Amino acid sequence: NKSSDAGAPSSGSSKGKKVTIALMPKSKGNAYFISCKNGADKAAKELGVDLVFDGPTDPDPAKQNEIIDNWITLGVDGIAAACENKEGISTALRKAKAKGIKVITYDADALPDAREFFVNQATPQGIGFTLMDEAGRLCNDQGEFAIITASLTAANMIEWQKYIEQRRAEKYPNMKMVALRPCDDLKDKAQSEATSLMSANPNLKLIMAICSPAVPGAAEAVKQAGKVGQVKVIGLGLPSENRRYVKEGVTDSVILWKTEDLGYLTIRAAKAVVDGDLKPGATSFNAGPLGTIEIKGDNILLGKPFIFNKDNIDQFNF
Amino acid sequence: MKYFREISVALALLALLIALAIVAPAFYQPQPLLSLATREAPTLIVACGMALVIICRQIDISVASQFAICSVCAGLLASMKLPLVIVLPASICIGAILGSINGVLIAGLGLPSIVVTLATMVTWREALRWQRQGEFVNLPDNVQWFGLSQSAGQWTVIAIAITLLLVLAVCMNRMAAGRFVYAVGSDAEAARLAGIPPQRVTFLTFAFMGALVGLAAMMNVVQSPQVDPKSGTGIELKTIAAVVVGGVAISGGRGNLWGAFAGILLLACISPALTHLHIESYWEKAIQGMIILLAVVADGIRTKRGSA
Amino acid sequence: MSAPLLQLNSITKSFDAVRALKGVSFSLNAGEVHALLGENGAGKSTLIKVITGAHQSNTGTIEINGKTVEKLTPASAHKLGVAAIYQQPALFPDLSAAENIALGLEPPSALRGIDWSQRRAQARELLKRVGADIDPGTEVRELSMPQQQLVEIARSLGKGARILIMDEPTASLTQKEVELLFGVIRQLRKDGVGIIYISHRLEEIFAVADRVTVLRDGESVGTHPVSEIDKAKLIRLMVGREVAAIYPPSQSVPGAVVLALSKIGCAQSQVHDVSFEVRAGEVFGLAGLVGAGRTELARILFGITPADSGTIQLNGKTITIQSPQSAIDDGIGYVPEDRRRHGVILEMSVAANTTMSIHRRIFPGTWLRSGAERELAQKYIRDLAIKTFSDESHVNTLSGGNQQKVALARWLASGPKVLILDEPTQGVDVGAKSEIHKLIRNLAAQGLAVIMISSDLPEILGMSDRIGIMRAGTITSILDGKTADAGTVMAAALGQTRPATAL
Amino acid sequence: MKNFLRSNIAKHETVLLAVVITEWFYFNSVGAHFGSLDNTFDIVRHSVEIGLLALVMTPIILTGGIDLSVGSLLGLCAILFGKLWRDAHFSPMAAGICTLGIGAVAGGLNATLITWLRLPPLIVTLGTYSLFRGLAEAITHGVDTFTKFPDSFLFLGQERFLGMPAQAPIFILVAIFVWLLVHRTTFGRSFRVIGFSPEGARYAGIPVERRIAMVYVLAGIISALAAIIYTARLGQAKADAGTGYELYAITAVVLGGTSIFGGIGTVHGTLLGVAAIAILSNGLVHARQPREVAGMLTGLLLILALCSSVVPKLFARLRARRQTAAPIQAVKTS
Ligand SMILES: Nc1ncnc2c1ncn2[C@@H]1O[C@H](COP(=O)(O)OP(=O)(O)OP(=O)(O)O)[C@@H](O)[C@H]1O
Ligand SMILES: Nc1ncnc2c1ncn2[C@@H]1O[C@H](COP(=O)(O)OP(=O)(O)OP(=O)(O)O)[C@@H](O)[C@H]1O
Ligand SMILES: [Mg+2]
Ligand SMILES: [Mg+2]
Repeated sequence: NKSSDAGAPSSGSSKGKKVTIALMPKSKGNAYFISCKNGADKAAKELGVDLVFDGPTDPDPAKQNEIIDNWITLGVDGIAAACENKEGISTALRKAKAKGIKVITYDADALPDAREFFVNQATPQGIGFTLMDEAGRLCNDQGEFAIITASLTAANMIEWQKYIEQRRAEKYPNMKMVALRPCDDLKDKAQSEATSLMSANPNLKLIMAICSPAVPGAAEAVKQAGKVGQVKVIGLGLPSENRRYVKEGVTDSVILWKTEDLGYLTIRAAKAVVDGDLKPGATSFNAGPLGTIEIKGDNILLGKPFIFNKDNIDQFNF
Repeated sequence: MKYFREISVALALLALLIALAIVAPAFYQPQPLLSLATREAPTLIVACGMALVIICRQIDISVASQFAICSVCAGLLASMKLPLVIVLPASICIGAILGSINGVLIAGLGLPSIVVTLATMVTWREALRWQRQGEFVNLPDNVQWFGLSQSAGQWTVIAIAITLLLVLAVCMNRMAAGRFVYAVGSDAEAARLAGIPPQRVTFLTFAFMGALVGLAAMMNVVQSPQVDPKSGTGIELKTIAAVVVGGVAISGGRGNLWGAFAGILLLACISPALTHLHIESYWEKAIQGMIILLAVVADGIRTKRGSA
Repeated sequence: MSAPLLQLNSITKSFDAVRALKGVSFSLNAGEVHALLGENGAGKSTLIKVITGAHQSNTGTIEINGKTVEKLTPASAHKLGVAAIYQQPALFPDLSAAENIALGLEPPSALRGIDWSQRRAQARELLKRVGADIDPGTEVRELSMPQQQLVEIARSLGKGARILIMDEPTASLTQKEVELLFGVIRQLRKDGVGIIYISHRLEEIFAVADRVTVLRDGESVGTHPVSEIDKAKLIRLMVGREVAAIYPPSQSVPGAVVLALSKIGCAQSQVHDVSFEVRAGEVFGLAGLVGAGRTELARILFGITPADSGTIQLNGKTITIQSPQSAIDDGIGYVPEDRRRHGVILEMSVAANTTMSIHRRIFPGTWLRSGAERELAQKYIRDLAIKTFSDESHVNTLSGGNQQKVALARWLASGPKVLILDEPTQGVDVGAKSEIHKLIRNLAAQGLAVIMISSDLPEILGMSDRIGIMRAGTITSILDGKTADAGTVMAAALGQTRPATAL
Repeated sequence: MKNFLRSNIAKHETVLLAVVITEWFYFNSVGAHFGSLDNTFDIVRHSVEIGLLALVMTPIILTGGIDLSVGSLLGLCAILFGKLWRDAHFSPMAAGICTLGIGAVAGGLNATLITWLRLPPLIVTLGTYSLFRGLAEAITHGVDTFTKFPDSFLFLGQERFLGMPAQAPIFILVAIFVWLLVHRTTFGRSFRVIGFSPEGARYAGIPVERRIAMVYVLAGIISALAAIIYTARLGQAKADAGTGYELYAITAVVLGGTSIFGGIGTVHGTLLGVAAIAILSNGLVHARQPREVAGMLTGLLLILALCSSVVPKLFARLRARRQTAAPIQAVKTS
């Protein structure tokens, strides 16, 4: 997969030549985006697209801006970006649009006027509601829960929290969120945080980990505290990192979409936009093996969040 | 008072613990405390090394990158089904090699440690990211807790860290090698003239620091069935802060491991204490900063009063 | 006679462009004190650093006990029985005196235990031998310069060396300690130890040395038994010319009182109730034993540790000196005792050092003007005969004495009304010393009030119009410079009523 | 003589200049659009904030100090700027001026602790590094983001002025100011003196405390300025702004030849250091190398730059060794 990191540049963007599409993760070295990239690689191969994959090594809106600017001068044909921060990146994306580069976003959106489409794996609302529904189901709308997040400043997590709270207030008023702790996107820190959350809140029923390293971290903490079953763990994460805990019954469910499909769909959509096959106003889009995908407004909908549990987790290998 | 700093940190810790006992007695439960101690044991090991390095009038900010590399390498070796008796020394060796690279650049070429380790920190970190792309390493079952039961494993980790602390603390005071570190940190040229080779001492200090990081990484790896390639992030600032709060002078030659130990305990307790006191987590960094500043300011005011 | 203890053959040593030693040969026999003499920058310290392995010579051979040694390092020299007191104390400031002594004595093997009580006992015994009243547990950073020097001497004695090198051990010692040291040296000589002794104080050479070798510009200009040579000849050998009467006579008539202290004290520096006056055109000498508080008093007057009681009057006006800046503004200059740490900035040029205290005057509007600066520096290089490659050379390329002249130039450039000189000729060779003395006289003649702190008794007696004697943090008596003699000064310094006879 | 001095002083900077030029030509040959004016301006635009921090870090390191808190302070200033504008309804101009004042106060906190209590800068600023970032998070609860700034303000970060990126003239002015301060005034001279020997500086009558305070307050003000420019460039202010920037700045300064021990170093060296890193990071995108490689190469470049200063010494030592090996020959030539 390194070849596409450093693939030979294709000069010129005229039709007929190989199309170059640049794909930006929020940060590199994150298993989630690596998995997206695997899907993207597959699509790129099928479509004969030259894929550039690059992003900041740590989530940093300023660095994202810088890389977009670089791509503009590099003269790519299309950009697909997962935005760390709505406002921060939109300026750069608008500039790209003005230069005739087709821009779409995936995973986390920019401002609507800065891109053509957003490949929406699941709306923040969908994620927030699903998480809370799952929590409510596991706890029977009863008791305390805590959230472990990546950092207090991560934009999409802030958004999810908003919907989690909204759903709680609406449907699960008997549940109480007792704490929100950041884990700096580190599994080890999540483990420590979960440990002290449990001892500080003896009535804790459930830990909701909303960044991917936090789910196995929290699960390990619960396991070590000997509170399996007593404190439930749910979260957003990759099946591969959580398989062990889900099968052991420590983690009850992991919520995610099929990340490879997200990457795949993103590249498919980007290519279609670049080729002019996908235009604003379209209501559906043929994504090859993924079938026909619904488009709502300017959101290309991948589908609902997927709930991985004991029964189905073995079917997924990402 | 010779041990003012150590005592004042210990008192601050005591104050925190008493406050917790009154406001949040739930803090004192054996299992979570054991967990906390186990989680902080690797940090303590690194802090011991950091204390040595700072006493030697150097600094090492590359420990987090070394920690991550050792963790991942140990994880990969373990997942190749190698037994722990090989993996553990291997991890220590890898750490020692990384430390030696710092040592060669710093002691051999006489380059400033803060810059050298800044450079190696960036280089190792990015190289590891490039190679691993953030992927977790899954370990075979017999690695966690050395294949022992959980509580036996936890006690082993704690025992190793505490033993190391005790042995090192005694060595630093009672063994010539330890005094050499103080001597070199106090005045390298005077050491040279006294027949102590400052370059060798500095080199060995860094190599030893690396070995300790390797050991610490291993102590962390055995605590869970997966290795996060970002393990150890931030450990350099935490240990430097702890060591300095504990009274080791950044200008070298002064301080001891007991202070560093007290410093680590204090910093390690902050985060769980906030959770127990139900203080919102967005205050955490600010409080940490305040504690570092208060510790050094208290000391500063004391020395100022003493000299004015 | 058997082979000499130490034999150096045509040693050369260069530092980049500077050729410090140009083929020096030297020998040392057992049971002899061999003095090494020479102007500042002659290469004495460099030569002994070659012997101790601190520097590697470029060419030449070193024989110790008749055997040629290759690649001498401090550790291997130590093993061969070489011990040294360096000109700049090479101590560990953060460690206790006892440990400082022990680290120099114990074998440099890293894997051995440490016996702290044995260390302390050993230190106590050695310190007693050199007459130092220092608690072995004290950290060296808390000790004054002379006390550090004593620790260093104690350490070198403990080594039981066959070859003992002392590079200006007495530079900051008082007469009493010097005498004690000489007693120790004589005892060592009797025990068959070979001693290389470096000093700028010629009387000392005649007091202890058997042979003397004179270095000039990195070359040996002859070795003579002390009994066959006199002061005048030595001086001629060193400077290559005759040197005029050592202490120029006082020419000026003291004028109005410039500086008047009354009951000055500072708790922190343990100075109390100091009262005296200094007149324009007067040289006021400050004598005392080690730790009497002379430097501390100077630091009070210069605002480094401001006074917390008493009043200071300058030209009749009461002033408060809160910082060195305010002292400078009031026209007080201070040439400190520790020139490498305080007197000059070693890594900066002679020119920059010269103008360092008069930034505001020479660089109006804070803009640097290198023309004006270099002109001023050139003037002082000429006036003080500073031996330097250029005014842009870094001060650390100069020898000790020339560094001292740069320190002096800085304060002369500031045009002070009161100039405090702390050990102004410490480690300065005779030639330069007499130039500095002449300079002090000239300054006084121009109406400057000079306070001169010195541990060199002849200097105090020869230069001072009046002599203040300090003991235990205060001035105990003030003597007239013309009538005072060594005996009365020492007696006052020791707190005795009758004249001491030790001199 | 003059030549000798000039070549000696210029050495590190010349080597670095050669590195920058080599980088430029290499990337220009690899990436078709690398050398374009647009790309050049992009490089400038994206390195202004780190460049500003590196500029003020130079006098700090010259005094033998260090400031780890500049990145955190940037974050704190950014959100305070946003708060002043959005919640206190200040005009961007007024908010900006207040922010500069806040920067000065924060720098003053560092300065007070360092000079009044004589604490080591590394430790003080390690504390304020946590404190400033912590305050930024506490004030915004980590969540609050300030956006929708007026276009007139965003102009500063996103548009062109006088044909160049609008922030460039500010950067140039600050660069000239710092250069003059360090190289042409007695202040710069005293920074060096303090760097070489703070005790010696005191004995020379240099107001050591005031000078040290000055560099840290200056760092605070310029960090605030960088925060404003950062906000204008991104169009948003958030508590995580400027994370890690202190290390970039220190890297650039040291790469530029400033000794971490103080006393030695130049402002133009720092500018070259900033350029070397910025061009590397930009050029590697054009060479289609992943971002990690840029980080690795920066680290290696830093080590190489450090080594370059000791290589001549090593050669000299080797030569000396060869001389001792052949003593007779050496005696003849001397
Ligand atoms: N480390 C060094 N680097 C460069 N030059 C040096 C160094 N050490 C000494 N020198 C030069 O070597 C020469 C001899 O210096 P040295 O210190 O041996 O003189 P000295 O006889 O001990 O003088 P003093 O009586 O002033 O101590 C001087 O010109 C000095 O400038
Ligand atoms: N840095 C220091 N810390 C603590 N005490 C000190 C320090 N320097 C000096 N003292 C103490 O202050 C007293 C006065 O010392 P000071 O150096 O002023 O003596 P002095 O008369 O100037 O001696 P000399 O001129 O011979 O060096 C001594 O008792 C000394 O031990
Ligand atoms: Mg000398
Ligand atoms: Mg004195």
